[in-house]
Amino acid sequence: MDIVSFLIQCLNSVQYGLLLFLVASGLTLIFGIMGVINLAHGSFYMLGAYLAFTLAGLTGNLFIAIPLGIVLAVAFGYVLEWAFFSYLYERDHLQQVLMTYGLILVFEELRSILVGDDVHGVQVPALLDGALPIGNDMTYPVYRLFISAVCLVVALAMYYVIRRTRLGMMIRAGATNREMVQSLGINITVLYRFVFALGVALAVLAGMIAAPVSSVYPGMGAQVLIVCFVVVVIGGIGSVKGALVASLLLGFVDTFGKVFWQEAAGVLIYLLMAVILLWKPQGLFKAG
Amino acid sequence: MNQQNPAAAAAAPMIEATGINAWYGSSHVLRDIDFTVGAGETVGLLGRNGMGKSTLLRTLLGHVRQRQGRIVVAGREVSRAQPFEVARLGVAYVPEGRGIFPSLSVRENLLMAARKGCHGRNDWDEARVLDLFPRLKERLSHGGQQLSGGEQQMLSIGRALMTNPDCLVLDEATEGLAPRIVREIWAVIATVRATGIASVVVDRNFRSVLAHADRAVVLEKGRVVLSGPASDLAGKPEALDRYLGV
Amino acid sequence: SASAQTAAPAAGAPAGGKIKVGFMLPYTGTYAALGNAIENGFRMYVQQQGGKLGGREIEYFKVDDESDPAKAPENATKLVKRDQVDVVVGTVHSGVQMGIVKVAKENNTLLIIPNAGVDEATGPLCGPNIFRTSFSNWQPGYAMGQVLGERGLKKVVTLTWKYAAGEQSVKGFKEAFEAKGGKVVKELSLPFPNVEFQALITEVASLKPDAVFVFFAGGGAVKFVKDWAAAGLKDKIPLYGSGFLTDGTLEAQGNAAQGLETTLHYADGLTNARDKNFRLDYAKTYKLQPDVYAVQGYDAAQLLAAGATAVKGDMTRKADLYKAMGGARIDSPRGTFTLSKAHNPVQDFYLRKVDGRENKVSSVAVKALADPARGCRL
Amino acid sequence: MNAPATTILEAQQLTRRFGGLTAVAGVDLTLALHEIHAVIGTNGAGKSTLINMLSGELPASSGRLRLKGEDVTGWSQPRLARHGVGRSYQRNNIFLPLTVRENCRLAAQSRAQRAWRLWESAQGCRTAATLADEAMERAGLEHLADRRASDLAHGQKRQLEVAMCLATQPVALLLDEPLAGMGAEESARMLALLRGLREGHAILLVEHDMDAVFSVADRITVMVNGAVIATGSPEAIRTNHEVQVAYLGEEEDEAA
Amino acid sequence: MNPTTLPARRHAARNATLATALGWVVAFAVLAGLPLLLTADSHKFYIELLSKVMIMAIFALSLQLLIGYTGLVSLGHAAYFAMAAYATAMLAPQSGPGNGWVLLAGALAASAALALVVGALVLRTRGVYFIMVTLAFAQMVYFVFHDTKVAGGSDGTYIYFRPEFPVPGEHLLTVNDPMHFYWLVWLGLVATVAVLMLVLRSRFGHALVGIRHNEQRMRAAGYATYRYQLGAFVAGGLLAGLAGFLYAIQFGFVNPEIASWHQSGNAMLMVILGGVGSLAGAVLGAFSFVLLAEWFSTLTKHWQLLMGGFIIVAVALLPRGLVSLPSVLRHGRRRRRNGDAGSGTGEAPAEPRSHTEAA
Ligand SMILES: Nc1ncnc2c1ncn2[C@@H]1O[C@H](COP(=O)(O)OP(=O)(O)OP(=O)(O)O)[C@@H](O)[C@H]1O
Ligand SMILES: Nc1ncnc2c1ncn2[C@@H]1O[C@H](COP(=O)(O)OP(=O)(O)OP(=O)(O)O)[C@@H](O)[C@H]1O
Ligand SMILES: CC(C)C[C@H](N)C(=O)O
Ligand SMILES: [Mg+2]
Ligand SMILES: [Mg+2]
Repeated sequence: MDIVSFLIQCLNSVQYGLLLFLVASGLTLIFGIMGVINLAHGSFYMLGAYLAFTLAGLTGNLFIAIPLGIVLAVAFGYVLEWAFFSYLYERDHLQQVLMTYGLILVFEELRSILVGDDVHGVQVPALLDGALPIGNDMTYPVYRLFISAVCLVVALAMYYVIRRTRLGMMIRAGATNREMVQSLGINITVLYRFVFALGVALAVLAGMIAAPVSSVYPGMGAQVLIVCFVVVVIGGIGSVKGALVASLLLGFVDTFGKVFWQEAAGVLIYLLMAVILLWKPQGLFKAG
Repeated sequence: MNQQNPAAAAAAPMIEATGINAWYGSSHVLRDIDFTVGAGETVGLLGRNGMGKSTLLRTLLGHVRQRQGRIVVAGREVSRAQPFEVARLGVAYVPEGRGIFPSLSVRENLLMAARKGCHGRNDWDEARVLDLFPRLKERLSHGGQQLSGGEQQMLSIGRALMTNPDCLVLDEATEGLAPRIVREIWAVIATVRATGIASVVVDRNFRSVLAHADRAVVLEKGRVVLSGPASDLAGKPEALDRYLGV
Repeated sequence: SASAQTAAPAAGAPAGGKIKVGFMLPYTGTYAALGNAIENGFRMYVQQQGGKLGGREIEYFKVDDESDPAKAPENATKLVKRDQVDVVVGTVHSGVQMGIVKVAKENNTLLIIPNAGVDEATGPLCGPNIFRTSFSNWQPGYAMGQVLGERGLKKVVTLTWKYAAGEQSVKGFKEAFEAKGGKVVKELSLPFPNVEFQALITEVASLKPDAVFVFFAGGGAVKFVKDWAAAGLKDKIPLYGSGFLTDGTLEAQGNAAQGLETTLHYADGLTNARDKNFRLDYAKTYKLQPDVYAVQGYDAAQLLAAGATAVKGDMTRKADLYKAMGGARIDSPRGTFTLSKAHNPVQDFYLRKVDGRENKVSSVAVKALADPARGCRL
Repeated sequence: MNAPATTILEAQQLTRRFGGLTAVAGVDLTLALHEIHAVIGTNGAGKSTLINMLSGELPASSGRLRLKGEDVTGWSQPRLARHGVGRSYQRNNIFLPLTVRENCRLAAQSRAQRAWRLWESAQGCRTAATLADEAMERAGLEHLADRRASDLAHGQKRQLEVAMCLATQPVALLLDEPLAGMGAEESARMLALLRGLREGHAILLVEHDMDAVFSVADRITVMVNGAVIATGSPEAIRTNHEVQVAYLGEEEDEAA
Repeated sequence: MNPTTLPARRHAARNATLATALGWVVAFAVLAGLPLLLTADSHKFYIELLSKVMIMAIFALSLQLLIGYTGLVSLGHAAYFAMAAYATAMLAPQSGPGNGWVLLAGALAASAALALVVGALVLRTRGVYFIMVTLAFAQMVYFVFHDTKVAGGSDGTYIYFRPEFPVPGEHLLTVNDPMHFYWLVWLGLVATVAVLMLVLRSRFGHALVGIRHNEQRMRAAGYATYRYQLGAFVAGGLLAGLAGFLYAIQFGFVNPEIASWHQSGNAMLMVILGGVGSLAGAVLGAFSFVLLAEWFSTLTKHWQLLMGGFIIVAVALLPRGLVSLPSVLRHGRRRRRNGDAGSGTGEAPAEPRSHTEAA
């Protein structure tokens, strides 16, 4: 492999890693920090993609659709938490597995009923529809750079909020001892409802932003779900930094694995996860 | 030493509870308890293991869901309120078992609780808490999980103080603390009392309790069997022997 | 659209009652749209015959195969044993198809495959009761190999999902292409249904081939074509594929797909009258444009009709039934086709070019292409 | 010197570091049969960490551990436990969803594990049942035997904590603040129990209740910041100036 | 019954045990008797369906041992199921029926060996990390079957001849007859339940429950917990292997998808749906999961909506799974909201605080 291709592959790795992080960020919040095993996270991602498709169709521009979608997502997440999650915190985690599995089925069917089973595309906004030349015969789409930028912003913002602000501390505290958090005068019910909604919004944001490059199709949520869990777990549950590092690591392993060791491309991320967890049973960066 | 605190007489009671009953499942743990904490008053709560002291505290704070009776805190009825609402009225809680957030560092445990008091009071901040417990200063960036038992106890008290409460509820706050620190804690309670902050104290060392409290209440099997000024109770060894087994 | 017709309590159907047709198709998941199109096509033909084949009415049974091979044998058993259908029509996914073939062979139940191209079904596992109205995975690949070989290309890279449909498609391509003197310099693949193509696209570019040949379908096809264009390779390295790359996906692919050439047994802009009518009727009935899957479903019904008519509706005369079906000439919207010995269509493969929202036919790539049916002993 | 004959557990220069922090620094300690050895010290002095190392729960960073003369450094906790080292925890560490009896029975069952005997019922194991009953009775929990552990009051949980340690029939008992959270009556009872256990056991008692410590201990070791600053008889310790300053505080106000 | 609560009062416990035993006997008798009712030709399907459900019940039971009693939440349990199924397919002779007993032994050995190797490694991790590492190993198994040609790659492979089960002297069992196969599976299920009951009442079983609730304490008491867990893990793998073996001979077709995480996930869902920590729960979970899907899918093509709705309602109303339905009905929903904090994480067993309530 010549040096140019190598550099481009590195760029690909970073880009894929960052996209992974964006999708996994919401999961870091809901699963990693709040401690809710949320299998429906992929569905929220899918919801985002379909929202992008629908809203961009209605408004004619993805950039108008995105804020609109986020507002909808927050409202949706808020209601969802109230209806399906609020009484699960004190129960066994496995109940959450079952509940969110039920939700996946429901979301998937509702999608099928409401929007159908066709594959759709979403237009890249005209503003970002350019491409930068790399090397002699390849170009790099501006929109992908934009995605990377969004990912970085989200990563930094999340890290800041969760590690540095009192809000972040309250959220982390609530995962281990809800009763005590209440005793400090914090309305944990509303706080968690809000954080959950935020997690949903992150997934939806990821889905909307990724829609133009990933296209919009049934079952897209399921594909991304497991990889997101792998990211969160390898990084160390609850660690934003860990999730970011893990995403990038997966990006590199996946990208270079496909090129150098095709036969094992599918198994590589699992191999990686197994090796890392056997070496560090708490993930790369144990939170707290 | 046991003279009435002057602040206590003046204002409305901090906590006023009447006819409290509480259940865990179908076991009836508290029976018709009346319990009052005057503003700035220090009340000791005594009783053998399993008599309902913690349950009473948790009921007043809104943690026990199955409860009956009327609870008024700082003039507001909170009989059916959520724990955070009670806390916002200026009641801080140091639970038995400490309730440290294991995934937060010592500093974070303190900072997340920081809050101005109800009356804008802001005497307790990180610096003052750390002055009180120098041991914590050395551990600031350690996770709550990594502290020794006594360090956790200090942190729990410090965290409660960070909310600048009008009433401090201490459930076995000296458990696991070295004698020197225990004395400091009692000194804190005295300080707190002097600044007009009320407190409810459960402690196994009834002598210390009686020495530092204005009033004491003794529970037996979920009922109040004895109550009155602390100095009076201190003079009734036979009753104490009967209800506390000393 | 066709509403759910569900299992009546199974009771031994009296001879001369209805012919029981069992659809085993994906109604949920990634291939749901394909399953629906196949069913629509099938029903439309039956409708056109007044709801009867071979003089008997048709009763439908449906099972959602979820594109899950693990459930395939069980699901197929449902139709065969519970509903006791006379014919199973299914399915889309090659893995599931293997399970159905197994059950059909064991019970000697008539099976018509309306899509899945898995070579084995009309190869080593072929049987007198197993028919296909679609294609073998080998076929479209072979057709494209022929085309590129004739164009004199020398150096080609292939890229596909690593599972039956992809691998067999590439195998067909390679066979034809290398026979014409070309060389497949590298075979790239990624696990199904992974859609992270970027690394492989870069790899292809660095190999600087004369062209690439790919197999992708559905959502993956959309993403691949867009990624390819976004990487700036669209005008640098010609991209070819089997027709699934651009079937049912053009709306989503938009500009990125313009000008792509693919080979398939169906295309837009065919001139035969049969196709014109078919398209009109389909659009009228379902308020949808038909696609290759609808055609395959339609032809599955035609093939069944051919057999049913020959035995006058007596589906128990299996030998005659199979014989009639095997010898049928199907007047398909794609053009007339016959069946090979192994019961796979011997059909023309079109070279198509994307133009707007259509896969416009540009020529016939290979006339009457027959799958070699390696391993079949019929 | 006839110490080796009765020495059960012996720590030599045990050290434990957590990152930059040395929680236990080169501690030498012996536990002898028929003796209650109290370890007291400031909060965070490393007492619990010491117990963790003595019981094998934490590996030592350096130093050696001997059990009845045998070098057992690096043995796993279960192995040490089966050889007679039992411990209680400062923070309750019990089987919350199980009943008090089951808590004790499970602990006792470790004396007769025989896991491969799949056909035998655990309930039918006499040894375990007897040991469990005995432990509950000693800790004063018989009347609560069928309560779920999670439904106990704090003090009762503390009693259970000790009962579970007793149920494993250890020779060396490492008790981490067994009196914490217990009321006066229960404390007195526990102390009586400890006195009774002295015969035939080697007991390490970590406790902040000075009345209790001075009333039962045969020997006292004082730790500050990971190191032992004094060790000796109760009288010697009580009057040791260093101990006064570092731990007890200048004056004791209500100690008897 | 709920062995998670090691029985509290001997007396009450004995009654409960009796009632449970009676419940199982009745259930098994009904299952054994069903084929006598389903005699018509078209009923054959239901016989086969029930066989399949019982196989899934065995699979769920094997996982229940890990999740419900040992606290090892494995999301890779399909690997052992698949391993046995593949072993069966690969050992089965191409030219004629094989000896079922030999195949069974081979299949069980293969799955147990795999479980031993994987278990030895994954038991280093805990909690969610454990879930994910078991998943990782299962995915590796999946990809080995999927991407290598050892057994047909992604197409899977066939068992052309159903094996025979010679019983000394004669060939009592010919599994080509669905009825015979049904009873073979029935026997497998009965054996599985019996073995598990025995295991759970033994000291080994009690120790597992202890480890599930508090591993640290068990170590302090002197249990080498790793060995116990590994033992349970291998036993779970072995029983999953039994299910995989039966699956392979029922359908005569194995495909990599049976090792996929969906398959593992389904088993886990059955266990949770039925009730964690209850053998009856696992069986109930398997029956309802499979049969409801079956039924719903005959009602509408959007049947997954019904399934999803059912699951959501079940979680909301039955925190302890379907097994708790009778007790919830009996006690009304009075105490559903009672669970006061402090009673722990909700890992409480299915008959919570019945003693305190009686007090
Ligand atoms: N979560 C619970 N569920 C059921 N019963 C409980 C629960 N917590 C406490 N109890 C019971 O309620 C009674 C009162 O308990 P409480 O904790 O209030 O006692 P306490 O006076 O604080 O005792 P201690 O001094 O030991 O802390 C005890 O008998 C106890 O067993
Ligand atoms: N896992 C750990 N990681 C880092 N530091 C730890 C860990 N465990 C204990 N420490 C530190 O080691 C020191 C000794 O702790 P230890 O629990 O042994 O004290 P202790 O003597 O038992 O105190 P106390 O009387 O308060 O229980 C403390 O400063 C504590 O913060
Ligand atoms: C063209 C595709 C829909 C083919 C299908 N994926 C198969 O497995 O054969
Ligand atoms: Mg208490
Ligand atoms: Mg300690």
